[in-house]
Order: sequence, then C-alpha cells, then structure tokens
Amino acid sequence: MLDTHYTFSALDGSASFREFPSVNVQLPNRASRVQAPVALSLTPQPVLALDDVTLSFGGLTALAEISLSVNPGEIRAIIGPNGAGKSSLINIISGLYRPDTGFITLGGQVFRQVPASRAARLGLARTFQNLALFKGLTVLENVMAGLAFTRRSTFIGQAFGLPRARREDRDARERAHSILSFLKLEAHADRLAGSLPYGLQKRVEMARALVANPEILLLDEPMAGMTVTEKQEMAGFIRSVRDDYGTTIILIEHDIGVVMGLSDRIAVLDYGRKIADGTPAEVRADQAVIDAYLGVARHDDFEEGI
Amino acid sequence: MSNLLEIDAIHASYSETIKALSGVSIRVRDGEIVALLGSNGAGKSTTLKAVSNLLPAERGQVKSGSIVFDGRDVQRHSPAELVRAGLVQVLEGRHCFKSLSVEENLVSGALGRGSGRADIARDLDHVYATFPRLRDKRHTSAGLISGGEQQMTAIGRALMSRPRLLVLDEPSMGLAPMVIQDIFRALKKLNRDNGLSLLVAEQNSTVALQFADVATVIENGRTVLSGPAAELRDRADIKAFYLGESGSFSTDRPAA
Amino acid sequence: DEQYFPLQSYRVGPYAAGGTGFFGGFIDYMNLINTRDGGVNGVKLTWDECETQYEVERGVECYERQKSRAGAAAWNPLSVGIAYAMIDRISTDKVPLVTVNHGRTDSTDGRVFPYVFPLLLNPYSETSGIINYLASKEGGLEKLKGKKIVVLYHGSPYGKETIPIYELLAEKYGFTLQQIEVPHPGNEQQSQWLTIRRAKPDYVVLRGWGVMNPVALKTAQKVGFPVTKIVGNVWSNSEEDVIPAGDAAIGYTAITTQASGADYPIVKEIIANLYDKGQGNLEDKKRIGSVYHNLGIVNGILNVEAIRIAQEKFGKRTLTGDEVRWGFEHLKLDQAKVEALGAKDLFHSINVSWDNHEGEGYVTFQQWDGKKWNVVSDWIAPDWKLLRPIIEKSAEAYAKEKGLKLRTEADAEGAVN
Amino acid sequence: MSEGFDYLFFLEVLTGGLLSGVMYSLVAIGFVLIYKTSGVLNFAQGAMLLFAALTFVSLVERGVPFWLALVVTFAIMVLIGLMVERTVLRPLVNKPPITLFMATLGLSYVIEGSAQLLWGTQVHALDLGIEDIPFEFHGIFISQFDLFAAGSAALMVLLLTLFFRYTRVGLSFRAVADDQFAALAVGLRLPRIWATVWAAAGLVALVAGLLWGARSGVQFSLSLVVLKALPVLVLGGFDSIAGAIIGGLIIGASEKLAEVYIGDYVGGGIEGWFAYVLALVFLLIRPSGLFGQKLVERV
Amino acid sequence: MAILASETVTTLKHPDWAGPLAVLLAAFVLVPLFGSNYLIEAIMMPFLALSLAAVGLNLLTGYAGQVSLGSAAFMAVGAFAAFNFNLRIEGLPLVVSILLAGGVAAAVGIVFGLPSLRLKGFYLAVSTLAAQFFVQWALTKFGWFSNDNPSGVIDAPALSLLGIAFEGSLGRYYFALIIVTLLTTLAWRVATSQTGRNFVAVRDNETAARFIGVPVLKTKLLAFALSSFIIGVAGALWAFAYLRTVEPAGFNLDRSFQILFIVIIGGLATIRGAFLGAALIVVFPVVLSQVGTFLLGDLFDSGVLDMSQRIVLGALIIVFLILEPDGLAALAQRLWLRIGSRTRSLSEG
Ligand SMILES: Nc1ncnc2c1ncn2[C@@H]1O[C@H](COP(=O)(O)OP(=O)(O)OP(=O)(O)O)[C@@H](O)[C@H]1O
Ligand SMILES: Nc1ncnc2c1ncn2[C@@H]1O[C@H](COP(=O)(O)OP(=O)(O)OP(=O)(O)O)[C@@H](O)[C@H]1O
Ligand SMILES: [Mg+2]
Ligand SMILES: [Mg+2]
Repeated sequence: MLDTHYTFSALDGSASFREFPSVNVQLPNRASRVQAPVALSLTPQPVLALDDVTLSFGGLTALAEISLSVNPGEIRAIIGPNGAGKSSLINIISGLYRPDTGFITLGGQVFRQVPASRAARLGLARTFQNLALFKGLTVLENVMAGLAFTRRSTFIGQAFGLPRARREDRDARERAHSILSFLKLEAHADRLAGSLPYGLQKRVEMARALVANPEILLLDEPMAGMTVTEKQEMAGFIRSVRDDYGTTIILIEHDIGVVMGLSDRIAVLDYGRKIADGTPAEVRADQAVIDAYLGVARHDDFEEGI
Repeated sequence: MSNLLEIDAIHASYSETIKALSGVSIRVRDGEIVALLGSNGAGKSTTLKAVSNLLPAERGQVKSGSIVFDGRDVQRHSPAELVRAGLVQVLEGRHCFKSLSVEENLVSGALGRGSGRADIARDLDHVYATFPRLRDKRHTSAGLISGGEQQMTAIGRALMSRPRLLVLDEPSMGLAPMVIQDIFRALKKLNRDNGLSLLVAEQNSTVALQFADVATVIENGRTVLSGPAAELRDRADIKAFYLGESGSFSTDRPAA
Repeated sequence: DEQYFPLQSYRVGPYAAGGTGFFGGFIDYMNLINTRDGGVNGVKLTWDECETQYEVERGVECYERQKSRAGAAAWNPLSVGIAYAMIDRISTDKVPLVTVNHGRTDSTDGRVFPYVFPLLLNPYSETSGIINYLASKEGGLEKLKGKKIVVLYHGSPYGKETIPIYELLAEKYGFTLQQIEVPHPGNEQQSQWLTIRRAKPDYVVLRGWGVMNPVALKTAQKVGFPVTKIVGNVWSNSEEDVIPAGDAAIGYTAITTQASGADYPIVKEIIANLYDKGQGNLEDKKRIGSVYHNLGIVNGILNVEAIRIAQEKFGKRTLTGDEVRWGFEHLKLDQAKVEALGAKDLFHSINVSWDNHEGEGYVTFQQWDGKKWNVVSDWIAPDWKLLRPIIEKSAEAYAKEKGLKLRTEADAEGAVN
Repeated sequence: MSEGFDYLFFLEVLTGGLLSGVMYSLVAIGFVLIYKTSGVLNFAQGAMLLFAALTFVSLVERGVPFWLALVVTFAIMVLIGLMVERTVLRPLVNKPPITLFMATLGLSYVIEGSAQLLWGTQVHALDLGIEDIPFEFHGIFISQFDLFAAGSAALMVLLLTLFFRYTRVGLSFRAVADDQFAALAVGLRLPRIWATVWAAAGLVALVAGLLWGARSGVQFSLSLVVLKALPVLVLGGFDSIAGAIIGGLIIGASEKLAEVYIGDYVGGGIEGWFAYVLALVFLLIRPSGLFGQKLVERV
Repeated sequence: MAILASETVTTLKHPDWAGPLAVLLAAFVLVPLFGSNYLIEAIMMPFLALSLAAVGLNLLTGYAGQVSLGSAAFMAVGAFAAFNFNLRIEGLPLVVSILLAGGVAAAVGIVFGLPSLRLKGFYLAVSTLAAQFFVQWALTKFGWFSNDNPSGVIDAPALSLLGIAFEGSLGRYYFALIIVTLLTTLAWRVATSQTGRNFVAVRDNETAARFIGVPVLKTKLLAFALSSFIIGVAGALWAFAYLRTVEPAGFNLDRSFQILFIVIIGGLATIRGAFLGAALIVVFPVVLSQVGTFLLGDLFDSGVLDMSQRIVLGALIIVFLILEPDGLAALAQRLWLRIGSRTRSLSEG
C-alpha cells in the first residue's frame, strides 16, 4: 500500500529524524534497554509479553485470559470490534489499569501492574484514543513535556536559570523541534494545542510520545479522523520510526487497509478474547475474524442488498 | 425537490480573532444525502456547528452569509428550536453525557422533542436494533464505554429525536469497518424509507462518496468544489487527494 | 471659615444598620449646629461621607482620599479595624481620631497616644461597670462572692479583649467565672446555651456583635434560660440587637453610655429643626432616638464642644487638627453644661484630660420592654484605681515596641497649626 | 465534667445538633438544585435567602397579609430566577464552571445590594407564629420551632424527590450539568430548565430564609448562613438532595458535640471550622461525598 | 468535569522585553515622581499586595488547576509569621523575616494542599475553606501570635532592606515594589520553566501527565507550596507596607474571593492578568464611588448611592465574565493585536 518512495519523501525535511543522535539528551541508555538487536535475533526474545491477563469491570469481562507477545522492532497491530478490549489492553500495558489476574513482562521485569508513573522510564510511550493533550500548552511545549521524566533540575534551578536546568531545557527544545519537523508540525509549534483541528492534535500526541525516543510505542487509533492522504503520511511516519530506531510499535487501528499494509503481526480481539493472532495474510483469511470484524461487505453496496 | 437547508457564503470566526470560514455554501435538498469533505482544519466542524447555531456556545460567530433551514433563519433560532424543527446534530468527539447511562443518554435525545413514553420505548428498541452492542451496555455509564460504543450512543441519541435533517460530524471515526457499514446502511435506509435528509462531514471519503448523493469539498474555510457524488468519485484529482487510490502520490491539491 | 469632618461611614454591608444610625445622628447634630447657630461661633461645619462597608482597606482609602481636604477636625470611623489602621497615619498627620465607646483600650493613655480618643468608655471600664452593676443588684460588691457569671463573647479580637479583665475581677471579688466563645458570625449557639443552662449561672454577660445578639436571646429562650439574667455590653445594647429577637428580648438589660429615646431637649430640637422640615438624615423616622442615633448625637456634641473649647484658646476660625486635639484634651462637660446643651440624662458628663482620653466612663443600664429601652440604674463609674495601672502598663509596652517617648503635660499644652 | 457522664445532657446536645443540622440542610438543598443543573456552586444562594426573607418581612410590615406576602415573594423569586437565566446563565453557556461560580459571586452583590436598596438596611423581627419555646420530652428540651423546621425540610425534600423521580426533568437536569454543549445539541431547552431550577431554588431560599429569619432576625448576615451549608454539601455530595439532609444531620450533631466535649480542650469556638475539617476527613475517604455522583473518567 | 478553561490564552511564550520594562519604569520612576500621596497610599499599595497574592494564586489555580478559596488564610499566615519572626528573633533582617514567613505559609499550604491529591473541582475548593476558617480561628484564639495584644492586632515594624530604611509612604511603596518585582519575576520564571509546564500538564490531563513521567503528587504540592509562599509574602506586604496594622479578621473569606476574582477577571494562567485584574478590582470601586458621589451625590442620599455601587460592581463583574471569559489579559492582547494590525495597514496603505 505504501511505496518506499513516499516513505522517504516524508523524511527529506531539513531536520530529519535521522539527526536525533546528534542531540545530546540525557535519556536512559537506549542500548541497555533493548534486549536484542533486531537484525541479529533468530528467535527474538519478546520485549513485551502479557500472560493470561484478565480484566473485568463490575460484571463485565473486558479482557479474558489474554496472552500476547511482542518482539523487538515489530509493528504489532491489535484489531477488533468496538468494545472488544483493545484500549483496555493498552491501558494495562501502560499501567493505567491493573489486571485481575496475569502479569506483564516488560524489559525483563515482571509486573502485576506496570507502574504508570515509571512507564516512561521503562521505555514506554503512548497516544490516547480520545486525545489527552495539554490544551493550555503550545504544541512545542506539549512535545517538550514528553521529556518530563528525564528532568533532574529542580524548580529552583529552573527559576534561577542554573546551568543544568538551562542545558536540559535547551536539549529538550532542540529535540522537540527536530521531532516537530519530522512530523511536519513546525509551522504550528507556537499554537495552543487545544485550538488545532482534531487531526493535527493526533499528530501532536504522536510527537509527544516520540520525543522520548521510546523503546515501545503504543498507538491507540492514531489515524482516526484523518483523510486518506493524511493516513498515508502518518503510516509513513510510523514505519520510519520503526525502521530507523527499531522502536517496537503496538498499533490499534480500524482502517484495515492501513493495518494490513503496516503491521508485521496482528492480534484480533472480540468480546475480550483473542480470536486470532498472526501475519496479516493469516488474519485476513481467518473466518472467525471475518465474521466478527471484517465482514464481507465491500464498497458499492449501499444501493443494493439492504 | 425543495431546499431543506441552504448555507450561503458564510464567514465565521472564533473569539473574534481566529478565522475559520470564509465563504462556505452548501445546499441540502429534501431527502438528499450530502457529504462534506475536506482535510484537517478545513472548517467542516465549524460549518456544521454553524448549521445548528451552536457556534455562539464556543465563542464563535457567523460574521456574514445566511443559513436557512426549512424556511427558518437558523441564527434566529435556538438550538433547541432547531431540534424541534427536525435539525439534529451528532457532534464531533461524541459528547456523550458521561455520567449518564447509555440508555439515559438515548432517552435524553427524545426529551428535546418531548416524546411520550410509548414513543420512547419504541424508538429505543429501534436504536438497539441498529446497534445491538448498546443493548448490552444500556446501564453502563457512557463515560466508561469504549470509543466506538460512545459513537454509537451519540448517533442513537440523535436518532431518538426523529430528525428530518441529521447532521453528522465524522460518524465513522473510531468505528470498526463492519459497524461503519451498518451505520451507513441504516442511515441510508432511513433516508429511503422516511425521507431523512443527511449532511455528513467525513474524512473517510471513500465511504462518504459511496453513500452520498452530492458532495461538497471545502478547503481553508471555502467551498472549492461541489457536485454529484458519483461525478466526484470519478475525478482523478479528487481520487488522488481524498481517496488515496492513485498509484503515485501528489502533493498538489485538486483544482477547484 | 469651615471646619471639616471626614466621615468614613458605612451604610452598606453587614453592619449598615448601626452605621446609618450613628452617622445619621452625627450628621443631624452638625446640621442642627449649622442651621440653628450658623455653625460653631460662625465657623460652618462641613462633612462628606465615604463608604467603607466596615472594611479596613476601604477605610484607609477613604482616609487617604478625604485627608487632602483642608480643615479636617477629627476622624470618627466607628470601626475598630479602621481605627487601628489609622493610628500611625493620624499621628503623622496630627489630627485626632475619636473612637467613641470602642477602640484600643490602652489608647486611653494620652501619654502614648496623643491623637487617639476612646471617648466615653473603653472596654475595660465597660467590664468594670458591668460587674459593678451586677454587684449593685446583689447588694454590694462583697455579695458577688460565690456567685457564678458566664461571659458569652464573640470569637474575635474585640470579643476576647476583656477576657483578662473579667478574670482579674473574678479573682478580686471571688465570683466563679466561665467564659464561652461563640464563633463568628454567631448565627448558631445551641451548644453554648446548653452548656450555659447546665452551668446554672447567676448572670450571663453578653459580649456580642451583630447577629450574635438576637440569636443569643432567642437561643436562651429556646433552652429555657431566663432573659432577665442576661446583661449585654455596649455593642449588644441597640434596637438592632433586640428587635430581631422579638419577645425573647423582653426583660433584657444592657449597658449604655447614653440613654435612648427622643424625649431629650436636644433630640426634640433636631426633630423640630430638621426632620419636620424634611432635612433629617435618617430615612426611617422611627429610628430617631434609637441607641445608635443618640450615640451619634452625643458623638456630635463631643466633637463640636471640643472645637468650641479649642476656639476659646486659638481663635474663632478653622482650627488645625492639632488644635482640635487640644480641645479634646480639655473637653470637660460637667452635668450642668450637659444640661445646658439639652442633653441632661442623655449622657452623664465627660472629663477628658491630656493623659486620660476616655473621660469618666460613667455608664447606665437600660432594659428592653419589647418597644423601647428604659433606664433601670443610676450612673455607675468603673473602678479606676484597678484599671488605670493595667492600661498604663499596656501603653508603655506599646511605646517601647514603637520606640516612642512618653508625652508630658507640657508637651500637650502647645499645639501646632 | 468530673462526675460521671451526663447522658441526658449528651442526648440534649445531640438532639439540638440534629435539629440545627436540619436548618443547615434547608440551605444546602438550594445549592444542590443549582449544582445539579449547572455543575456550579451557586454562591448567590445566601443572597437569595436574604432577599426572600427581607421581601417577605417588609411586605408583612407594610400590612400585606401573611399568605399573600408569601405568594408575592415567591412570585418575585421566580422573577429573579428568570432574570438570572436571561442575563447570566444564557450568555455564559458552555463556559467553565469556575467562570459561572464567579458570576454567582457577582450576582450575590447585585441581589444583596438590591435587597437593601429596596427595603433598607434595618433589621427586622420575623414572627411566623410558631413559638420558639421549649417543651420537655423525657427530660430533654425540644423547641416546637425546630420541629416545625424539620417538618418543612422533610416536606421540601419529599416534594423535590418526587419531582425528580416522576418527571423526566431530572434526567435533563443531569444531562445539562454533565455537558452543556451536548445538551444544546440534543435540543434540551437550557433556558427553560435553568429558569425552572432557579425558581425552585428561589422557593427553597424563601423557606430557608423565613425559618432562619425567624430565628436570627432578618438582616444582612442572613446571607452568611451559606457558610454553614457548604460543609454539609461537601459531606453529602453536591448533587444529592438526600446527601444534603444526611450531611446536615451529621454536621449539626457532630459540630455541637465537638463544641461541647472537645471545645474545652482547645479553648472553644471551634464550630467555625470543625465542620469543614470533618467534611474534609470524610472526603478523603469518599472524594465525592456520601451520595455524590462519582466523576467518570477513562482514557 | 474539568474546572478550568480549556482554551486559556496562555502566554507562556517569552513576552517582549519592552512591555515589562516600560511598566517597571513607570512604576519605579513615574509613579513616585508624579503620583500623589493618595495614589501611592490608597491605590498603589493595595494594588501591589493584591497583585502579588493573585500571582501566587494564579500559579495554583491558573497554572496547576487547583481552585483555592483559602488564599486569605495564607496571607494571614504570612503576615503573622513575619511579625513574629521579626519580633522574636533579635537582629533578623526584615527581609529574612518576610521570606521565612513565606516559608511558613508554604508549609501550611502543603498541609492544606494534601487533600488535592484526592479531591477535584468544587470539592477541593470547599475543602480549602477549612484552611480559611482554621487559620483565622487559630490566630484569634492563641494570643501568642499577636504577641498577646488584647485586640489581636499586630503592628508593623519599620521597613528596611539590606540596611536601607524605607520610610514614609514613598519608602514603603518602594519596599513593596521591589519585593513584588522580584517575586513576580520568580513566578514568571517558574511558570515558563518545565515546572510551570508540569503545572499545566497536571491541570489539563492528569493521567497523561502521570504517564509521561510528570511527578503528579509532587507537582501539586509544589504548586501549593509556591503559591502559598508568594501569597504569604503578599500578606506580609499587605500588613507591613500597606495597612501597617492588621487583625485576623482582615483576612476573611471576602479577601479570598477578592483574590480569586482578580485571577479570574485578569485571566487564568497569565502573570500579566494578575496585575490587570488587581488594577481593576482595586481601582474600580474607588472610581465608582467617586464618580457616583460626583454625579449623583446631590440627587440621592449616600445610602442609596452606596447600595447602587454594590449593585453596579456585581453587575460589572458579570458583564466582564460574559464579554471576556479569558480575562483582561486576553482582552488586552486582542486590543494590542488590533492596534498592531491597524497601524500596519496604515503604514502599508
Ligand atoms: N474504566 C472502565 N470502567 C468500566 N468499563 C470499562 C472501563 N474501561 C473499559 N470498559 C469496558 O470494557 C470494554 C472494552 O473497552 P475498550 O475501550 O478496551 O474497547 P476498545 O476495543 O478499545 O473499543 P473501541 O474500538 O470502540 O475503542 C467496553 O465494553 C467498555 O465498556
Ligand atoms: N473552539 C475553537 N476555538 C478556536 N479555533 C477553533 C475552534 N474550533 C476550531 N477552530 C479552528 O477553526 C478552523 C477550522 O476547524 P474545524 O474544526 O472546523 O475543522 P475540521 O474541518 O472539522 O477539521 P477536522 O477534520 O480535524 O475535524 C481550524 O483552524 C481550527 O483550529
Ligand atoms: Mg478503544
Ligand atoms: Mg472536525
């Protein structure tokens, strides 16, 4: 669906994603977090695994005994009908929900509940389905906020402009700017995030997640409310993040075309259960998936058959 | 067919400072389905809010131009009066009543019209038939259900007031493909059987152009293109830009 | 020539009722002097009002605004908070500050506070006066021994000010004392009155303010405590304090420095000269002769007489603030003079000197009969010998804190203009 | 308090506290009504209370018969409700709650000012014809008046509960409080809803104003009784009428008991803040009060 | 329901240096040169103290989104603490007393800020009233705080800064002005730093903020501490530089509301707004009463006049909220833009 020509055309800005390493930011050492280099591993050790995770709200079982593994550098899609539990799954991975049973393995550590306040330090970043931007901050400040967890300076240092605070600020600003230009948001850098149209807000969220150079990126419907062109562009960004940085990506998306074209493996949820898990081709052919989610209907069917 | 809604060259802005529309014209005839296309920030939502006279509540203002719904000057009628007259909107971003249960949300849609209990019960059944998923969730707070379920609730709520013109702002957002199909099919059926007219802002132009009779494209707050959906569907530049169906990517916007 | 009275009045807000009465009386009296006598020895009295809503910073704003006008004679804010905030300022500007019946007790000491005049009564004298009255009802101070007195006070600095004095007097006269606080504003006193009823005191002294007073009387009735055993202090003694309590207030007694009612010659003159010609300040004529109105009139008499006395020395012209100060420090109105002013029995007498800025502190007691107040006691004096040393000690401490030199009589005699 | 525990006294304090609590609830209910439909703490409730009481008492003093005065005052309160809707709420639709809260503060100035401008600053006695004299009941003194107040509160709660239960108005109220923008889009007539609820709040203010006025006289400080109602609201939940009642009882009783039994140790006068601290402690356990609706949030 | 404006016009950007500089110049030079004593004593002093308090509250309410109705309590803590430090510690420079007092206010602020970790919106707002009533009670109750003054009133000591005495109204004005300038700069630096952005992040979306590693609890408490510190110092200025004497009752609920008013009318989350709002709230009643007396003084008696002023003040507050819910700061900005575009079009045309 996406040709390489396009992917690169998205990157030929002045400050491209490629230039990241030159910026001296004190991020947790990336190398130490990555379990195994993407290219070398034959039987890759998963960077993230869920074991028998169950989650219920009152009487409702949102997730039932879900096990899921995600390999490093993989684009892992999760699809399923509305209310299937996709967002809940991401909320569990990011520590916002605590599963009733089961545990989560992340970077070699096993958790009953991932500590949300340490998630960023664990290499997790995410976007939210219903936008969770800081509306009162500008786009640039939103993106800089994504580096909050790296800050060591105190408010006193910041108020009096002590060297460390100044350095941190400068680094964060540079990094944020390079991300903004990568996502073609430079023009909006100084606008209040809340006043942007919906589609751009989604992109700002993506920038905020990316700025920390996360090991695992969780995207909850990053392309909802975009035109096809915009979706293509976004897909290009996602792919190049993975290609250039080996970032592992977990993606929830309803646009099947995008999902099929972009992901390496797809898990399908329905009513909180995992009904399929495999390559796009496998999933597309799975009858259970077709029944529960894909359906057979194609275009041109509005007039007839109703 | 008579004109049910006529938007004529409206200009609108927010907080007196942010210009959002500078010349949008759309016409919806009785029984027609009109799709409103445009990229992010083109002004689709602003146009639709203007139609329901909801802009003032967001510190927005229609500066010039006119909007006439069924002979009424929209700007002189409160949103509630417009709902009673049959003009109902499903807002962008769902706007469910978070602390109310799904069913209460749906019922609240009928309050505007002042339906009786029996009517409400019947309409509820109807909505549940369209969105079976909602029946399971009827007693859950709308704030806790999934994004897609909220979208269904919002649409169901609007249908509860038995509109003549239903205005939908990105109804497909966040919905699973099958549900999108279901919804549009259901809407189409209402259109055919009950003569419900529809004005739909959509990013998913593939679906929208399939579904609509007429489409209008706006760019930077201006109507740039308007015509029968089938015709637009066939235009190469539109295809390239909105449908993403062309082999080669082009950054040029289609000419108006 | 004109003599100007800046009035920091309050006719809006929670204490508007008292403010309209007091400033109404004050203005009525000045108006009378102007219309009847053509001013004080030909010097016209002028005034303007600046609304404070009883708020300190508004009072300060008014002070700064009004002080620029020439010929200011004295300030009469009728608000403890505003008075306090003005002490520094008036000392620099050398204009007297009159705090009739209220204000800082130790400002009675003219050695330390040359410009502050808590005329008629300060809180300590009031306390002593109340205890003396209770003693007279019992038949002598020695009869107080073994009696039980409860003081129900407003939970504010004003309310607390007399706590040590009551303790002192309790020790001296051997009565049991219980002091109970009512939190501001005092619209709920159930628990306090239940406690009181259980304590079975012989008397309850009500040291209230605003809404606390009628609620106290009502609640006393509700728990079955007899109202005749309640004695109010000088800020619990007005019609505003008893009318809202309705029947519950019948039989209630309170201290006062000036009698109420319209039967006094001076009040009658005000009615004849002003109200009958539609020039009175009170909107509601029923309030003529009310406690606050009469206090305002008395306050007017004191201010005007101070000017008259100062004019004798400095000439019949517009006086400076410091000259008026001199007048206040020689304000001696004995009973004959009071009668000549048409105020016989309206208030007792006053005798201010350079180091005693209060006067004599004579008080009387009045009882509410459901319609009006009736005087039920003689004029009673406080226990000066006991109080003066305490006041001096406090004033000297203030002087030390501020690094002030104590004034002598010789310092007080001159005046700057 | 050296002798044994005085149970009778304890009971008496408790009873007194509960009955005072009812008086707090009366005020709190007015807040609840407005909060239910605009999500806003209406600080002008105290001013409305003052206005109602002052209007009523001034009419009676001018010779208007009791019942007529009551009706006229209520009519005026409804009028105020309509005006508030028109001039304050409608232009401020869909604005953040804090803005509306501030507007109600401004409104309280306007109402207080108008009340005094119209009727003067004098204090008045208000006689409802119910004696505030105690009778003894098993050794405890209880005032008729308090019982009457409790009765009125109960009646009002009953009426309001029925109103909310058996009309669909309740649902639209909650919808409006939840999301005004959506409520507009759905076609709820916000003006009508607000006017109704402000009129109802006016009625509550009238009842509370008369009862409080009869107790403490009708004067400016009547508007300060709101300070007594706030902790009640916090404890019971801003949007629950039942909460306002239960909260009032709890606050009234514990505040009196605290004043009598704990007050001595810290010097008394703790009633002013005790209720707030109590409510606060309670909130830490239940962040939206006893019966308040929980905040719904998910990502 | 979120309690704060979602579309606050934030001015986290660097403002031009020209504006603040001009204001400072006017404040330091023009006002003393041309201002009357009345202007300085009755307008500028309360203006400065209230502006500073509003700057403090704005950090908490505007930036961090925690509504507080207890500001006056922190002012009181600041005033009484400064009084006691100065009284009880021999030889302590006054500035140090005031700063320590700010520290005490900050500590009290943290204690009363603890509920914010669990409460939101009006529940939090009402719970801050506990601070309001408790502090006032304690200051009245325990004579120690006012050095056993029978009236519970404290008197201001002579003002000095770095050994220089600030006497007379002009001296006190400069004293206040210097402190306000310094603390406002500090507040502005914090607001535009990462800490300030953390405040806004917590306000706008707590979950997202926690997830990206903003220490939410620490940030909230820091907001309470910082804000109380500044408000405490403002209280000390109110007592020492302006009124020269205060009683606990001077820091009542009305004062808290007044400060909140300033913040809202001036504009949430703008430092400038605090000053604009304070100017309006301080100057407005004065102008109203002077104009009222001047124009209508002969027609109506003063009672009617005063009552009408209260009504007008209330009505104007409402009108302001309706016209510009984002506050004076946004209004000023809009005017500025308009003037800018007009001059531009003039020079072009
Ligand atoms: N906090 C919560 N409280 C109660 N129920 C919840 C909560 N979060 C999720 N649920 C329920 O769990 C189910 C799964 O929700 P989830 O948001 O994970 O679905 P989803 O797969 O993301 O759907 P969509 O595609 O529509 O976003 C839903 O039925 C929802 O109602
Ligand atoms: N409440 C608002 N306040 C200020 N500006 C706004 C507001 N809503 C929208 N805008 C601005 O108006 C313009 C048009 O926005 P609008 O939401 O109508 O676009 P849209 O076509 O619906 O975009 P999308 O597809 O992203 O929903 C944008 O520039 C947007 O930033
Ligand atoms: Mg989801
Ligand atoms: Mg839109």
